[in-house]
Amino acid sequence: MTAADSVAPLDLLRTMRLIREAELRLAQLFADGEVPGFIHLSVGQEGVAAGVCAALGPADTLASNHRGHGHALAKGLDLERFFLEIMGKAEGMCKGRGGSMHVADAAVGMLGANGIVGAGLPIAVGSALAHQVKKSGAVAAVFFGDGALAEGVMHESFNLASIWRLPVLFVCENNGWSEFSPTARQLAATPTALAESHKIIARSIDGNDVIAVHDAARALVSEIRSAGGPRFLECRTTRVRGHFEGDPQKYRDAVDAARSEDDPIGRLERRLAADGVPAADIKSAERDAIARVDAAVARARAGAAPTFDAALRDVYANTEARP
Amino acid sequence: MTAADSVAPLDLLRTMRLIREAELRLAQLFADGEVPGFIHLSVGQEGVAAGVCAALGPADTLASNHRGHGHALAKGLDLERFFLEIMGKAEGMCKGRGGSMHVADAAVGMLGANGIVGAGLPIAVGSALAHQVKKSGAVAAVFFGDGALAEGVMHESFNLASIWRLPVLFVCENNGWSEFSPTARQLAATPTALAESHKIIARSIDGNDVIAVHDAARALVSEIRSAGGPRFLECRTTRVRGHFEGDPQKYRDAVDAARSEDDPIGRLERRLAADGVPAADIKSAERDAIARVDAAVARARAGAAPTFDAALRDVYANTEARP
Amino acid sequence: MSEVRFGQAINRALADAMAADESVVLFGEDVAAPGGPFGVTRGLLDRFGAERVRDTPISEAAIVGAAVGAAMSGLKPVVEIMFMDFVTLSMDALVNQAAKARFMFGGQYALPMVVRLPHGGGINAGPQHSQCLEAWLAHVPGLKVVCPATVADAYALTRAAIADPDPVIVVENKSLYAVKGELPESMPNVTIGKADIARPGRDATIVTYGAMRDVSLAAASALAKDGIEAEVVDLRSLQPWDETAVLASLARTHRLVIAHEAVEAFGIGAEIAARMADIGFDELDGPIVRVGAPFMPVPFAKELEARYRPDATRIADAVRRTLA
Amino acid sequence: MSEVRFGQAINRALADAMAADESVVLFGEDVAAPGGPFGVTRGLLDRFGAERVRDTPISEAAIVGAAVGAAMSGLKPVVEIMFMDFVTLSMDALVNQAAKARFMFGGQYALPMVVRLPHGGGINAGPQHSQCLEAWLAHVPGLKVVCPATVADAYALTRAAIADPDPVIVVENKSLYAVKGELPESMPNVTIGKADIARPGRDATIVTYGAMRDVSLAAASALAKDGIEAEVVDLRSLQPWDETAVLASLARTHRLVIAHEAVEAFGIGAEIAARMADIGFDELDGPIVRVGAPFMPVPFAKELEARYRPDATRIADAVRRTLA
Ligand SMILES: Cc1ncc(C[n+]2csc(CCOP(=O)(O)OP(=O)(O)O)c2C)c(N)n1
Ligand SMILES: Cc1ncc(C[n+]2csc(CCOP(=O)(O)OP(=O)(O)O)c2C)c(N)n1
Ligand SMILES: [Mg+2]
Ligand SMILES: [Mg+2]
Repeated sequence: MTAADSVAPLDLLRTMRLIREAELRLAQLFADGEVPGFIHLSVGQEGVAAGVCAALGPADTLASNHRGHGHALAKGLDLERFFLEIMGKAEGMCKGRGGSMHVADAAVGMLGANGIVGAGLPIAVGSALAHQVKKSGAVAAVFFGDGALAEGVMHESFNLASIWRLPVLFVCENNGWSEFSPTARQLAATPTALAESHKIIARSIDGNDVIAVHDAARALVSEIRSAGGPRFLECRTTRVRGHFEGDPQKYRDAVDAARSEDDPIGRLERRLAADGVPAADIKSAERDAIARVDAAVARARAGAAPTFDAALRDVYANTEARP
Repeated sequence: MTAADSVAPLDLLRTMRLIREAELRLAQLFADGEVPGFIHLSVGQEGVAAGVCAALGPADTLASNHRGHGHALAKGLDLERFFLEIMGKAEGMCKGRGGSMHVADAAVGMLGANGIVGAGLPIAVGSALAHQVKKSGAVAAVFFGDGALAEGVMHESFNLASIWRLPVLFVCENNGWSEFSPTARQLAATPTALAESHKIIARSIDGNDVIAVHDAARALVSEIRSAGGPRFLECRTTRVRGHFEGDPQKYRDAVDAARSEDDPIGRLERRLAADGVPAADIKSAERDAIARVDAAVARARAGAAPTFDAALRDVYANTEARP
Repeated sequence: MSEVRFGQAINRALADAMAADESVVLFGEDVAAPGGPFGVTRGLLDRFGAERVRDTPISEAAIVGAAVGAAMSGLKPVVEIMFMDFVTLSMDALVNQAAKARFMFGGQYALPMVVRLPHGGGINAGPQHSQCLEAWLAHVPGLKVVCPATVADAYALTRAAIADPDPVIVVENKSLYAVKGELPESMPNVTIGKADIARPGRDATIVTYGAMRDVSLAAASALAKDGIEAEVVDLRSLQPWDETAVLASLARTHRLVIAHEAVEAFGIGAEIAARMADIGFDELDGPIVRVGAPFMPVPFAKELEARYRPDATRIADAVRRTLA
Repeated sequence: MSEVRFGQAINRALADAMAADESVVLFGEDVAAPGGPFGVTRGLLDRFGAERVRDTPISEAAIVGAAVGAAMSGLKPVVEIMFMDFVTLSMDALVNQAAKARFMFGGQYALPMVVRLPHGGGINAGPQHSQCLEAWLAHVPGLKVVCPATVADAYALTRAAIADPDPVIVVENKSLYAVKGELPESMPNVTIGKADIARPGRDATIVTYGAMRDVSLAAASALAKDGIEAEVVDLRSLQPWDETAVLASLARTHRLVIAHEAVEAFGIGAEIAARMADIGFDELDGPIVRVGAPFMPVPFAKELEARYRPDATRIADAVRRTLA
């Protein structure tokens, strides 16, 4: 796949469904005490992950944030090792040391989810620097939320990417919330105004329209590859669930979260149906996703706990474990 | 003095002359080994300090940066204690513990020069928060360079000031240089675009025209007091000397630094002469400044060295000195 | 006397300080309308209003930087950094500004500000949400660092921190927030820098703080069954720390163990040990043994984190080792 | 063998590493066209070109953050933070990202990156341009920290740091840049983590590093006049540090002094002392004495700074005290 090719809408649906089913299962596993720590779900935001990642090639790199399940799966992270990781097992992508907030996969250029708001931005900038220096033609992308725009390192990263004309795609998932506070009360600027102040070409789109996301991302990635320099894409989207699982969302109007007409999956399904795609094909995306998730969860449940000594040995590359 | 009153041009000249003579003397003292450490002079930039500080009242606070001599003197810092400090004496403003980069005077609301690029911005924001909470009607101002615009904390400070509508005047002294590198190669944005992206009303003016600076600062300060919220003022100016004293400036075109028609002092003097101000009055500003500097330096030279035990006692307010 | 949770005790201390002094203001991420990520600031916005209790953007550098400016201009700001791991983003304001302003400006400015830093593991929050970095802050002249371990101290040390004219870091162990304990109706004033003998004993001294106080007490109970009477000294304040109390205890027991949740290497325990190996050398009848986290990031998986955090067995074993 | 300055030795190490490996790139404030604030990177832009040697904006967080991303994507970045005091602005990238990436991602990623941090006083640069904060970094699992004291080590440790697959901090004492010394034509490979016996002796061990190596040697010379033979151990690497070498020296001398320029309390010396008070307890015949800066910010005035920095007299007195 080269990034310029458009991915078929049915494939985008399959990706979104996989993310959705994986996360809904995680919600259940979390409620049942099978997932330690805390998890942030991207239910309602799958269109962004699916649309953007389908515009990236295997050599392109991706940095993510705390709400990174969808980004990771869309970039191609193995589903079984995804569940193994989040359930804290030895065969997890990160050997059970990171969990939900740190899923990563070097094999598919996934540089990691990240527990520090904003931290993915300079990492993507550095990755883009590597692509530029090595003249690999690859692009680095980074997902971050609207809340992350308040962090100073966002500014430094935009500036550095702009002056060095680095091949980086900044993707802001604007869901209107920073944890329990509406971002409107936290940010004076609009996302695109910030990017544009740094002379970064910026677009803002409906992030719940996966086709629109995909088209915009493809166009921007191809501009980055041909013309050079960073691009910025704001995807307006909806955080359907709480900030993390277990968040009672008392601060939030029930209506806001539940506008089902915004659901990127439902929207694409309706569109496919209207375009004459057979109902069975549409339905199979869901069925297949559930089957894959079932299998992955079964495998993950059977996974062994990590061992402490193995963990100690991975603090450094080549030194002995220390007591 | 209320900030709304305009300060007489001759007084602006006197302030600029005082800064100029004080700094030229510091250059000499530094070359002679009488000033320890390193010093950053604002020769050529005096119009900014004089024009802005004349628009502030005694209750207004001011945060500054590494190139802060002019800001401090314009805000009213005692000249003798200024020299005592920079020469490292016990009776210095800061008892010889800070030196050139840390001149401060609580009595005149001068919150300190600062050795950390960008650090003055959130300090001014916090000071403005205090003014707002205490409904004192005071304004906090902060001087910083064009290079400081690259720091993340600038962004965070602009945003916080904007959403909380804090009474703060951001003054960017744009001299085109960050140490030994032209800022044009370091910053994608223009200063005003950055401020405006945060919905901060911004102006850019000729910083070497002290009357223009003063008028703009007065207008902005009065807007802050009446309408609330931050304002941003870019003053385009000229760093005549090296980044610090002793900098051979090999990186820099000799012509660039020496355009004497830019000199804010010369410009004001010519204007005053054209306006019919007697030559003797104009000349007296220089003469008086030199006399004051002579006296201050003599006093500072005679100052005693600080004692170590006194320093140890000031690490905390109320604890015993520790060994 | 009432039974409250550790987090509620901090809440009460904040409320009482704000009621007593108008210049106390509160800001941080989600501390106002949402009542704080751990509920510690619940109700304060309603009670004290939007001028004094504010939600901030996700801007850790500006939060602490603004606290510095506010403290220099007449307020007593109490700010929260949601997890101590994120103080990595505030270090300039804390270390180069807050810590140095009094000294560097010749004593002209007081910096009465408080930074609350929830630290520690135990909730499988992983490598970037569990760290104990207090040793960094204790190394910085100009900062004070306290770490309450009991409900009463949570109240008292928070009040003391706010009343203090210098910048004080209040380190709060997240795993303690829900712990219940007695809060006396009227609290004695606590002086920052005084340790508490949590349990007297004659055979060995365990110096500890924060969440490891209870774990050390459990270790002491276990040791008592074998006839070993360990004295548990809860430091309460890490900078300054109560050298006199530790030395006095050592002079009674002649054996020293230091336990904390932070990484052992270059942690708080290193300083205690080093100081006692100097001024307390003649009192020592056995090696100084430290118990802390191993030299690795805090791991996520339940089994890993459980093994990572010091427990009563490891502390008891350490006591046995120094007695051997 | 040639005589070069300490700063030039680092320059040569950078140049040799860049010539040997195309993936080594350099960036930082004023490191390219201006050749570095202390001239350490002079000539490298001309030799290796603008792709690999870059001036950055004043953005310490992004500099180290970008180094992390670059290291994860196939480069070996060497970045400079102009004064160690400014690393306060880079701590998230260093501590939460660089240090943890290998571990936290299950060993999938290597982080071959180097951060150069000039530290220390002696030039009256004042409280915000003189700090020695290496103890913070040594406390962070996943980081390595080296600190050369000689011209040869400046070269060798810089090369070793660049060759290392993990993030390495190179701490460079500013007051050493101009010091001259011998640089062997071909340098032996230096392993990070090995100390150097700078002077053998049988009566007491002085453990030190960086600029205090020469000061400790001066103290040893002074002591020798009184018949006291002090062994000077230059750690060279602070994380990991050479416990074996220090313990072996202690086993020969039975007296231990630790000297560094950083603030004594919670400094590097605390860990050395603590560890020796445990595993070396039976070897100790006297108190462990530390010599470091007092608990105050680095003061500006000449007289204050001179008194602030440890000198040979204080180190010699410490040796006498532990022998008393
Ligand atoms: C540096 C830092 N500060 C604060 C937090 C706590 N936190 C986690 S997510 C979050 C809100 C992020 O909002 P946004 O970037 O919009 O992402 P969203 O959760 O909406 O997807 C906050 C404040 C953090 N993880 N890191
Ligand atoms: C955080 C930080 N980074 C780097 C430096 C070193 N430094 C001192 S001044 C300066 C350039 C500042 O440029 P600008 O803000 O434009 O001010 P100017 O010197 O031009 O007045 C730099 C990089 C510093 N003091 N603090
Ligand atoms: Mg959001
Ligand atoms: Mg400038």
